[in-house]
Amino acid sequence: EPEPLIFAYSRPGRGGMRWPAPDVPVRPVEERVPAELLRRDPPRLPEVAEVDLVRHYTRLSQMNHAVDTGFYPLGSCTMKYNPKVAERVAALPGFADLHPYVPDELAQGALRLMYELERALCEIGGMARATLQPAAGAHGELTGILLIRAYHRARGQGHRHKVIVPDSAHGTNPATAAMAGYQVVEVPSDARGGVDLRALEAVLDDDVAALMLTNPNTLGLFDENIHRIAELVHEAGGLLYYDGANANAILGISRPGDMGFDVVHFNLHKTFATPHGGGGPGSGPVGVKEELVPFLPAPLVERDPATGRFYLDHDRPQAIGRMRSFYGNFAVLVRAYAYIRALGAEGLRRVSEDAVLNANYVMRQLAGLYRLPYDRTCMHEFVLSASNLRERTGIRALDVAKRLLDFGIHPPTIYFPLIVEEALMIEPTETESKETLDRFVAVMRRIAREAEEEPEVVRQAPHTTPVGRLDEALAARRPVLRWRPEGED
Amino acid sequence: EPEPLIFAYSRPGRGGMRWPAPDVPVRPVEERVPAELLRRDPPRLPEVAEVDLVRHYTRLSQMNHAVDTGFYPLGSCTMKYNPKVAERVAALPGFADLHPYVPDELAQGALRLMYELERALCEIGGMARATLQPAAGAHGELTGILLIRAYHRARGQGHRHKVIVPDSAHGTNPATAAMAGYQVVEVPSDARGGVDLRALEAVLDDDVAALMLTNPNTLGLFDENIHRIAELVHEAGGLLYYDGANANAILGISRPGDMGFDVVHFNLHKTFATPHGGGGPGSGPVGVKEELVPFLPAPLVERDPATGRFYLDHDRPQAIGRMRSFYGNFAVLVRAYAYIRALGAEGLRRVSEDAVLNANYVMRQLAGLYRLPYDRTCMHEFVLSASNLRERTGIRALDVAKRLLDFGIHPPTIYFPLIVEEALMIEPTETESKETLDRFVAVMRRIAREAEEEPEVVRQAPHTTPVGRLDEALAARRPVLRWRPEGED
Amino acid sequence: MAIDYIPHTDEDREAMLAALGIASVDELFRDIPPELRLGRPLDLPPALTEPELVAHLEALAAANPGATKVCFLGGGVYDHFIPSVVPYLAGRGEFATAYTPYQPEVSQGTLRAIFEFQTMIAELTGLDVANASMYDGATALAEAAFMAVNIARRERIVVLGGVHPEARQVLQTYAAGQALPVTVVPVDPEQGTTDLAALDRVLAAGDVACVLIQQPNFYGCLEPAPEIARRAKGAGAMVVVSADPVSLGLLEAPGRYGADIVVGDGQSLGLPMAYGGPHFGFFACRAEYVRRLPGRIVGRTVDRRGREGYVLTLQTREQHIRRDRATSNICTNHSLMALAATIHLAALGPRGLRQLAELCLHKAHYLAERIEALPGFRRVFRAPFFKEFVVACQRPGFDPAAAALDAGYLVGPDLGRWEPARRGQLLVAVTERRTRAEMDGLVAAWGVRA
Amino acid sequence: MAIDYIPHTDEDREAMLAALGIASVDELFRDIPPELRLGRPLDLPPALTEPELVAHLEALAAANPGATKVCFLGGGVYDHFIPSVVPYLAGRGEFATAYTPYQPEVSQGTLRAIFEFQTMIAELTGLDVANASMYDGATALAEAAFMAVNIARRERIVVLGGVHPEARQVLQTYAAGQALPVTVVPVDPEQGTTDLAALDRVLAAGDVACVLIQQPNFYGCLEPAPEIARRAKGAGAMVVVSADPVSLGLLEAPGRYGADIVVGDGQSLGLPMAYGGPHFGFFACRAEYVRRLPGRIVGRTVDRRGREGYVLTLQTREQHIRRDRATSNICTNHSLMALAATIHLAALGPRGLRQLAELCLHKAHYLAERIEALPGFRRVFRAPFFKEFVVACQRPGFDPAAAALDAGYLVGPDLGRWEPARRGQLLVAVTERRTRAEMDGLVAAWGVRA
Repeated sequence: EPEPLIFAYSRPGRGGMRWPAPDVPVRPVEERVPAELLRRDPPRLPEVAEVDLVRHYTRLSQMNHAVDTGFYPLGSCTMKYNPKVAERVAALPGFADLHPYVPDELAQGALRLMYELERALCEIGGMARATLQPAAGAHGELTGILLIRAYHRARGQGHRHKVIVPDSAHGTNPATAAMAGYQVVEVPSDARGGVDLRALEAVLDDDVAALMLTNPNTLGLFDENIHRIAELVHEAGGLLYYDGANANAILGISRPGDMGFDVVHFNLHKTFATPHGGGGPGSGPVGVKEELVPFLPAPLVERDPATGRFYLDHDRPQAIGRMRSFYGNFAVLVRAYAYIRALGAEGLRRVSEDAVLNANYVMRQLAGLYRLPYDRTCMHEFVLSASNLRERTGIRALDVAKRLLDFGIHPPTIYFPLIVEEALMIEPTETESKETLDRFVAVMRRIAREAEEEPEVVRQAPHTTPVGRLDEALAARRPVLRWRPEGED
Repeated sequence: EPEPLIFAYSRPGRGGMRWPAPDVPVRPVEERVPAELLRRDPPRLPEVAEVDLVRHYTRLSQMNHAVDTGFYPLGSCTMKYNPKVAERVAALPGFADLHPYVPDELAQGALRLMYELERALCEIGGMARATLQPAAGAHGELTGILLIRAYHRARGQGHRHKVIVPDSAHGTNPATAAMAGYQVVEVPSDARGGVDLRALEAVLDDDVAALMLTNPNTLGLFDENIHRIAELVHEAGGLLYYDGANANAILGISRPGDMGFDVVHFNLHKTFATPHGGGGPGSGPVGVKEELVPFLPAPLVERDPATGRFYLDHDRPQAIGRMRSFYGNFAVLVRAYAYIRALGAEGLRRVSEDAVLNANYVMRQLAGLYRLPYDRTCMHEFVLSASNLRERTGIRALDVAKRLLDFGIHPPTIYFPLIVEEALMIEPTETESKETLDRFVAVMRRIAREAEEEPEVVRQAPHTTPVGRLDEALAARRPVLRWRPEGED
Repeated sequence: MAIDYIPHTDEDREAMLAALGIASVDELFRDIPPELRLGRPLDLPPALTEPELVAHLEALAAANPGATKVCFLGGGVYDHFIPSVVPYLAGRGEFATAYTPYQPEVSQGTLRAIFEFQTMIAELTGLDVANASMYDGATALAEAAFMAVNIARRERIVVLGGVHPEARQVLQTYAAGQALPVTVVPVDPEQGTTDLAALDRVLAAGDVACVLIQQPNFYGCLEPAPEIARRAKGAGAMVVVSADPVSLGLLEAPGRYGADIVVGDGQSLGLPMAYGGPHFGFFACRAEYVRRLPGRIVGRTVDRRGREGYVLTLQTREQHIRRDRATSNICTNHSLMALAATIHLAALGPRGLRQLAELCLHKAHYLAERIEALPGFRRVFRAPFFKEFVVACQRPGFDPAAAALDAGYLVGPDLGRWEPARRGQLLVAVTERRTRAEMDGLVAAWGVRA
Repeated sequence: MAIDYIPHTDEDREAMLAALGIASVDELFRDIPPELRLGRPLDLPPALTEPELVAHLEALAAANPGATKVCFLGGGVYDHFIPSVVPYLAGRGEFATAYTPYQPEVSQGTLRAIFEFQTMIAELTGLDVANASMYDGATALAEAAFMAVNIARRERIVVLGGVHPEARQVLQTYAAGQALPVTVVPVDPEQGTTDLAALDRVLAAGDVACVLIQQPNFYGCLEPAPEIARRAKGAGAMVVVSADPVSLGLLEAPGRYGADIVVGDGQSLGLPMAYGGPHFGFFACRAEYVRRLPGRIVGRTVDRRGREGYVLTLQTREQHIRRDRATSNICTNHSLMALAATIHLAALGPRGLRQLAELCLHKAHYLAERIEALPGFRRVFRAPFFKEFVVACQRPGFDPAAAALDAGYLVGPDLGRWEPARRGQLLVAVTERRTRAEMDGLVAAWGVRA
């Protein structure tokens, strides 16, 4: 029996945190709060004992696949091992118990950490300055596009209303551009998986504000023409935005700033090993070239050269404005800072080298079994297609993914990028051993064989998970989005 | 596939903690250590990466049943819920980072905690003073018996060489007495499950040092004759030792000291909710009546009445000596202290009331299905016998236990106490909800039915665990007690 | 390097290179034009071993003495007690190191917890549905405004002056992207709540998509939110309320007085202050708007054998499907924080939450009354308040924040940070953690020395 | 009461009482004679809610300033670095809240980890088998003496003067129970190691069951353990070595120089000092003695399908089977601590352990040399040492422990605690955590002020 919801353990009058009795005089709440504002019915939160609460969430946790339980080659997400030391230091009371409005003088350690992290990220990205405020990659994208908008406006180029994205782009790129009020123009990929230069030239005009690009791109391929692309976009008066989702391939090897990018976001939860939390928190700092620094959101952390003291500088008149409250996901920043300090320059380079080595190692061995749409050296990830399998056996990428679950392996990203049919996007990361990779290859081989010999085993997969294959269509057709007490449904 | 041993992840040269480079001048170790003392071959510890280490122990943990994952009615072990707040406070650096030889002045918080805990335990047990030194229940027993020995010796009664234990006693009781150099004399139980008074009288003589008793006893029954028993033993010049394993039944309700016991040990990991740790650490403080206080091991925590300062008093000339290094399992003491402070007098009494209520509630419902050898009101636990089942179906207590595993329930203690054949010793504890108890009863009913209708299902159980029923005989016959590299076995 | 978290031995690497038929990993980077290769080591501080790293971070943490002071700071982040079960359970690796539950069969832990979260948020807010979380209260409010604009098919966003100034800044930043007009309705300077007449004037134009209310507002005051909602509705505007979730133990669920969307910041629900993050935003709305919701949503379904299971659903709203037509660009949200809040709310239960809210109320009023009795001190606004209020001191030459700090107490922030005219006016927040002794201590620090 | 951890509602209780056909829970206590019922509430301090409890314990913890000083204290407990993975993993509820793995099918986590532990201890000690842990090093040593007495069929236990005085006290306490004679062999006052001539005299009687050696010994000195073992063996005595496990990264495995039993205290392997416990004792021996081992042992077997599995084994040695004929009365051991040490050793690996041992050695020698150069200070013993040594100061009126403490350093313990003649002689322990700056600071605190 899969674990039920917490509400199954609830009984009226059971459990509930007890608080100390008031140590001050108490007057009826009605004297403090106007009657119209007082709550009439209590929220139907669960009423559970601590023992049932602990068991419930312990059991729930055991229903998750996670980096801590097994291989997780989810392409584009960089599910690398998250060092436990980062959890330890992020939980230090000196960080955890710090209110964001504490005077700067009483938060010098936190400010120094942010200052040093910004410098490290700028060095890694080849950028001048960075904001740590964005809470996630997509939030960083929005920040970056608004920075680009502010830049153009400040130069009297406010009419530029187009943002170009390749057809292989992450969905967040076009969504971000639209959210920032831009019109999205898609350019196709060429036969080698890079931006089609001719198509790009064709759409570049005086209305273009920016090109958003991931490099290596979502096919895991480094766009060899990046320098030329940058020239073209810059010549047209546009800027280059770097989606840092794939930065795990290039640490210490190549820098977006040197490639010609003007704005870069980093996914600290990907590249810098902060845990993904079942869907967040992430952190998406955005670095910019010198010309865009004035537009970075306030506050930035500055250091007084005279006293060496750090302070939050709110005085940024040209800034685009705030992107969120306070200064960013500080506790995530702590983890990323710890990671960078643990590895240093040599370690970070080794990360990318081994991430790329692992990806190529796996790719080469699977290339015969699954279709390799772009047969090139890949970077930290690569994309296979199950289209050959589908044609021969009817088994789809989804089936392969579900079958992998039976072997304790999290499937790759599937059906993305959109330009590859039956895509399987595989990112092993550098924290996986050769044995783990070999086992993955063996399992992928086995599934390919099963597809031929016993396709139903694959089509009915998974067989060993707490629940079987779930009906996603039903969920969307008849949405049930919250629990209700029996009889109320 | 069940998770292999950590050695499966080991490769020469892999992983391994890195330490800072020495910040002092270094000379070859051969100049510091005589050659004969230097290690020749390194220990073959595993060489693993942090990611594999974390996955391995995470997966191992998931192979355990625990209080945090489900019902655990293991009789005599009091597997109650362990409050998480106790873990939080025990980990406070002010406790965790304290060296035992720190001057008393710098450990006043720790000393106060021990002082207050001793007072609370003495109040609960009806004792004068207590030592917190013993590391577990059996260690407390040994301490207590050595105290009794010292007491007799000091009174010129050193010839007393017998310790009486009932036939229902925990194995630790006779083992302890023997370890302390005593001859063990067993007395039978009477028809109501208590000590047979006549038999007791028969063995009481001038050689008796003590009677060791659990009350409620291992049948979960309160010995109504305890006052008379105490009289008899005392009249014979012996002392009464209270095995505190079952104290969860009597908190705030009845005190061993008032029953006539002279020495009491407490199992903090049972009665006071400190976690059992997969087999420890426990903690077994021992309380004594006034006459035995001089013999308690040094040091005790005392309070200077003039200054209010706490100190470790090592000056105890009549003490039996040390039972272990330092002052006890301090971090366990912190948890137990937190538990007692959280509950207070009313809460502790409620613990026992509900523990007894739960046991009786379950017992009454199972009484028809399984044989109830002593049909009386039970205390915090009770003993059933599967002998009726065995006679009819061949299904033994062991089979019932193994089948329970398939329902996510930890089996009761089985085949103990020895005086009940096919014993199932069930201790629900107070931290289980009525729903949990009802489900347990339903499962026990189902198993009884299965025993009749499909006995093979029960006999082949468990079916859903990471490994099936294990061959314990083989393990003992051909002991393999450590891993060895392949080829070396 | 000191730590690399990489399992490869040199032998492993050699074997893998051999399998690839190459001599060096450099060959794998052949697609990077040589002139784009860095060609030097990154200029970063030297790598640290784990003991060095811990020592370094402990030193940085110790350089934040603000973390050890008694905290009366407010303004959206509060020093509430966190039950021990919350970090223990939310910190389990299976929760923390999973990602967005794209594969539901091996993500039922996260999915069920988030479904519980959605339920609890719906209950708290009095609305029908909630999403799986947003970054924080401020971005949730901005997204709510976008959603309302899309639903109402009007452009003007009206935000009350009592909304946190940083949330208003975020709103302005977001709105500027789409060139949406934002109008701020002033606060009555005596009451500390919305100037209703001014609101009416704004609403009269008939172009208002939504009115954004914060309750309690930034000054701690209780807005006449039901009345504001009535007026907004009357003008055809949608009503968005940003609520302190702890206050909802005591205050009416906004859905019950007309709110169409309720958002807020979840830090008060079991999350450390952490210098401002990560916390999370919650986002609830009426059922009819569900397909306009930004972000992830978990729904119930069944597996092939009819067993109940949970999945991410209604994904056609989202960026990875709809791309430039998505309801938002949000992808990664703050799931782990939402999980922590779910555990927190389950630990408290309805009575625990109510008691918590009442404790805050009682303590805040005790302190407010004591401060008001101090010479030279006054409470700036007259409206009823919940756990936070604004004080000003007229005593010449006396700096109340500095005096408090000297005695070990943090108060603020100073409203002058956002409103220069209010320089010297201080927010004072009182959570259940503040003891009478601490409050009396603050009052003593602000007393007139004999 | 403030917290009860009990799920029952009043309705639950009523339903259960009704099922039992009784009106009150009091009726369930009818077997307790009225005169034995307490009849009053226990006299305990009032119950505390969780926030109060945390505040109270935090205050008690803060009242231990000894925990924040720089620690050069030794004598069996050491301030080593604990890798972050150790408490994280060992603290998982599935490990911490399980009990002794009586049901192996649902205890493979604990069982496999302990099997790994047994292997690692066997490797460290150079012996064949190890048990699942003991309470601490001192009780392990006493149990080892009992075991040796039983195997050797001789009664006299010989313990070297270099064994920790508290371990010797425990031994005396345990031995007194069975009236076993214990002879202490003195330490050479110059060398700080065993007086071998005295040892020979004791051994000459031919009645010695075992010789108990501590390596490094209590004074930090390296005993000529192989030589001692040779002499003991020559006299027909068994050899028991109590070893600092960290030292075994650098020092020869005792099993390689003749030890029959090796025990020790495991605190150095990833456990907090915790004011002395819980730590654990380890216990290893030669294969032929395995059926004499005290305590739990995990063994490998197979399930019905032939799959490898692990179980508690050789239980006929134990109290619950053999009762008064058991090898020991031990039941609950220190399994969770052994698990932590297993994770610690797996995290370190053989090279990490070696490096750790070398770091301790180098740092301790640096400090010893600097202290020896101080006017009035001397190192008391001449023998080689590992990470700990004894210093004495002849400077009149100067209290080195007090001077160190004034500067924030803890040194000791003072040997006078156990040997009055050595009052003022201080143990100084140097772990890898002590930095050169800290050591120089201690030296400065002991320098002669200008």
